Amino acid sequence: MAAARLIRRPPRRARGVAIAAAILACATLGACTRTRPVNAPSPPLPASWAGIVAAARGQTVTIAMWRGDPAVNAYLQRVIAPALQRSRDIRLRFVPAQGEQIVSALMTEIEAHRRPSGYDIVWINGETFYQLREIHALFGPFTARLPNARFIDWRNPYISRDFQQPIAGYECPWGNAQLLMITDSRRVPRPPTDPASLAAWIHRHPGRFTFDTSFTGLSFLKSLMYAFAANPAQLQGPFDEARYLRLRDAVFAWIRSVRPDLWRHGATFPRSTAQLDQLFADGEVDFTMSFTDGEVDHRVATGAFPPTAEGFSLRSGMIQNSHYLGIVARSAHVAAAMVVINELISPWAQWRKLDPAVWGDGTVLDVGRLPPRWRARFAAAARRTHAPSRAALQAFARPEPSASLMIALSRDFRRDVLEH
Amino acid sequence: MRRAAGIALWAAFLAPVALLLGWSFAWRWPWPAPLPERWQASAWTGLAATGGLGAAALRSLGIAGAVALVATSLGFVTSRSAVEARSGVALRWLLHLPFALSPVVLGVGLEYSFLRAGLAGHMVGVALAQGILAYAYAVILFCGLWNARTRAYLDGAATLGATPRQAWIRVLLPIARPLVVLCLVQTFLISWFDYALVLLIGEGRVATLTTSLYQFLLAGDLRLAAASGLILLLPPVIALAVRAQRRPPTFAGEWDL
Amino acid sequence: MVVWALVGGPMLLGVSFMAAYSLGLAGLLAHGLSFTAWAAVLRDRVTWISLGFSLWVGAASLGASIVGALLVLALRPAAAMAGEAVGVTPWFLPIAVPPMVAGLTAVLWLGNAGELARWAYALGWIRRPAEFPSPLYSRDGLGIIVTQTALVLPFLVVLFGRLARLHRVGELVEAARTLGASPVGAWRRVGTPLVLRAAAPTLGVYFLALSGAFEIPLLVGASYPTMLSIRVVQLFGQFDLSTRPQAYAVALLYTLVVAACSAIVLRARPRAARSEGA
Amino acid sequence: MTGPVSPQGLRVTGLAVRLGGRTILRDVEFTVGHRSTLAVIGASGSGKTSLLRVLAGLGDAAAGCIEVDRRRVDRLPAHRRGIVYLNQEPLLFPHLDVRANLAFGLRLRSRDAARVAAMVDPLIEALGLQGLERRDPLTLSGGERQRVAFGRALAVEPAVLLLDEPFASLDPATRLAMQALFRQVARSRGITAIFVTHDLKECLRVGDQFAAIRDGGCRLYEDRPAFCADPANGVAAEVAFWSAAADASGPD
Repeated sequence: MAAARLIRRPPRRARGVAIAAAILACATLGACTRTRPVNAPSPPLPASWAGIVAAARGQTVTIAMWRGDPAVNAYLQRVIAPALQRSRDIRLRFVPAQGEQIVSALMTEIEAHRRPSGYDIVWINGETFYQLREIHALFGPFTARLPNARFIDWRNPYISRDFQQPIAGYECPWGNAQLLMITDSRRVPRPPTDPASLAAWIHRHPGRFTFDTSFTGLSFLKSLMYAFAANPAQLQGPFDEARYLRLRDAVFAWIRSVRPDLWRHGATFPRSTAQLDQLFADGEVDFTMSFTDGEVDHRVATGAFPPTAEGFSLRSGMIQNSHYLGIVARSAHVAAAMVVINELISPWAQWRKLDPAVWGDGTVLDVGRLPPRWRARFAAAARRTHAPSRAALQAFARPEPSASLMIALSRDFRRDVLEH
Repeated sequence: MRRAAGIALWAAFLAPVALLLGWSFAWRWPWPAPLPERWQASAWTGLAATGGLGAAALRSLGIAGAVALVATSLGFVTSRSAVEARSGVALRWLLHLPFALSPVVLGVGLEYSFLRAGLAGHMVGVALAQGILAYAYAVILFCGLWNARTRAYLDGAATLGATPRQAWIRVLLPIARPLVVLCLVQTFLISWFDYALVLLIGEGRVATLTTSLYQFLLAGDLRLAAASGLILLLPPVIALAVRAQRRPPTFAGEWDL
Repeated sequence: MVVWALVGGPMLLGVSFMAAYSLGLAGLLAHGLSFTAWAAVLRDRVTWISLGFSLWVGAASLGASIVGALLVLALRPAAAMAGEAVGVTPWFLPIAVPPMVAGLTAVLWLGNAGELARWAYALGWIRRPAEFPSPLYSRDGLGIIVTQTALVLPFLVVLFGRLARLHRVGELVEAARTLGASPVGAWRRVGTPLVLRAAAPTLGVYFLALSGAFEIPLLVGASYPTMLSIRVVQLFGQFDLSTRPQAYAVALLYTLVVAACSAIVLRARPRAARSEGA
Repeated sequence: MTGPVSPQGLRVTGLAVRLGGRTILRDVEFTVGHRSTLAVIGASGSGKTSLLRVLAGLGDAAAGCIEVDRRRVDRLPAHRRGIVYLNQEPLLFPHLDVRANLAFGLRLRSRDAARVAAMVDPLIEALGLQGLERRDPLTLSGGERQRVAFGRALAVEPAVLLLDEPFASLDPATRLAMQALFRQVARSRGITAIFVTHDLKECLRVGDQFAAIRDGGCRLYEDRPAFCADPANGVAAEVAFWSAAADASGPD
């Protein structure tokens, strides 16, 4: 993969050839210096947690995150931010950026020798984590120092491994979610639950199904790969090119078979989940998807989805993954970032997040380890009514394949499907 | 007949605005209802609470105001040398390049230098990047001012005893006033409308109205998007209403070497 | 000279950086001079399709706007040329619409579940959103073209009206009529060429600007083919980091194309005005 | 009415005029007497305008010396020469009304309102501009505009007034009236002027002294008969035309 090449040194010979061009580039920009990974935080981190909390006071922490979900925005802005300011005297600032944009932005920062970084915390997972590690953009390991990390369910492979990679303390689990299909039970009373019946449904109802080309849509394709795999283990462990190609071709063949009967004859796909949600809400298509399995309830409550909207899972398996918080290596507010992350994995914050009326995001905590008071609260947490329970969905959960697979699938989908 | 055509024309231009208004006050507007299911003002009341749209509007206003003032005054002062430049055609080409070039491509090129200069992610950096466009526009616009007639006015003032300073203040500025107002409005709008440069140079950390609107669209909230779209329409419509805009913005047409 | 430095300086910096990055001389991916990114970009048919698509969308948007504006001018010459009551004429309103809002409005109006589709449903013309012939998200770029035309056509009406007044097109058309030209013939042989010639450089720059549009294609364009500006952003934001130099290569390629095109467009000066008294 | 301390008028010696990198006039020599008008005739493109612009300081002389009342002015910027240049087109400032246009030069010198009025009012009367004081220049007729421009120049009491075909765009009757007005005002106010025209009759009507610009040079005549005697100026041809026109056969 490309990122693996990042750290290699350039051959000297090529430099000599490049003299003319280099004068232009280097003289005007000074851009030719390569980065050396710098991982020591500045200012240096206090030794004790109390010291870290003290150092964090009065700071502003910038979080780069996907802003595509109003529920998430509201949770952070109206629940978390005021609480943090009150209890820890830390202000939060949110910068909209998705995974690949975060990588791009931090990469540009390193190239331009910007220090401190403009970002402190990044909301990431999977291939973004992998790439940020490759360019040494993340600070760590740090999770062991967070007091609330002791509650995290480290034994759960869906939490302790991110796209098959050990997180090694370089990112902290924040939430856990499973891909969910959503339909309107009034329009589709008995939704199809595997690729074959889905294809049959699509052929019977031309123009009523599509998926988006963003992260969620790719996760749908990965779920299909599981459906075509002889056993789930084929998609686990390190990236295996031959297996990938076989499953990829199976998925692409499935897409080609249904494509003429997709929304707009498969000539185009929605760019984002929001666009797909809108198509669903407008009744243009009968399905949408969400990577937050508690989202349906929230959407119904806000009036975006009809009250008859229902979430369901393909029985052939759906991707479950966790999302994480990382700290930028060049951040000037490492201590404050650690305090913020520690708060975000506190029982209180995780419990609030669980409520479908707030966000509906699964917790990363091991409820059994919590103090009894919190155990009771988690047990009594509001249940969702428009999607199966988490326990019911768990049977269909499949772990994320490797980050390299995601990168390859994204590239190949664009090249072999979208651009045809 | 004439009247009917006029009304139809107005309707055609105002209908989109009406639609935005409708969406901003809708609670749910599912297919195929021609009107929203229920009305509510929560998009508007919620604007202040979520996403800090008020702050974004102020930021847009501040950036656009600064861009307009600096670009217009600088363009006014330097445009004469542009007209008199020997390399007139090449300069004309250069000045039009930022417009012909996609703002995205411009931003992609500028991003690195701005980051190095510590300007990325700040309002100042965004304003400077937009300022390049706005300044080029101002120079192009004011080049139209330096025609033989304007020069004859200045010559006339000089032979009547006006010092160069007096000639500028008492003759040139009053003559150029409509053009200056037009330039202020247009350079303001260049900044006010801009999305790509805010996105790339602001690195998402400078939230203006356009980036907020796009965030609402990404979040799938058409109601908030419609509301912020209406706010975005406000200043240019006001500018039109006060008839500051006597002339349409032209690019090459204004050049008068 | 100030003007050169203020505009040319940043442009030069930008171009140098794009060149350096795409040639492997700058950035984290730099391994010394290499043409792999350029080779990949130049060999990639999507690059050329995107370039062609950009130019097509620009040309079609502008072409439709020109035809429409000329028709308006020919049909309502007096109103278009009066130009005085500028603030109250609705032709100016679209000038006040940012592209982002135009894209949003297009979605709300012209989408398959947009307002027009709802009316069509109410009239019993269609039963489902899919039956509405929406121009949005289509591969021929029709949605982009329609939206851009809605923005540009009114502007061209105003521009043409002003140029027509400046060059006394009304009187010249009348002169042509007295020489025996039919109303259509007078406009075709006299009015149209005069206005178009006067507007040529502006139209040229407009063509390039429309070809480089970003927000409207982002909101109403198909996922493929895309405008080149979106292609650049796509290459940046791909999960595969190795496409970054390619993104810069495409951006630079586009810059060069636009620079060359605008040099050609601007060589044709508008007819130079009053001569300096001798 | 007014006059500098040691009046001598305008003296030009060895003047060369360049335009666009080409010398279009060389060795220009003449003196315009105090309170007299030099009428200069020349065809279009002969360099008349360029000569006047150089005298006014709006263009640079390639060589030579310009003196006004014994004071050398060719190194001074236009606004300090005391020479007013009156364009062929009466360029009234569009943002000022008639009265403000007339007072423009005086206001520059920050005279108080009473003194400005004392100088402008007689001008309004002398030029017959009563009732037009508050008018927008764009609403005036060509003759009225030219009178305002003339008045605006006179208001600053210039040492030398340069007139560049000021009446060329007026209709014949207005033109005749303006020529008479110029004569009268120039006499009564004692103005030193150069009046450039391509019209022979206008030249003879307004001038006290005469010159012709031709073939890259400027020729000054001793007096009116000498000017008329030079066949290049076309007086003889004019006379021949009129006598033929009176004949039964007509000219040609």
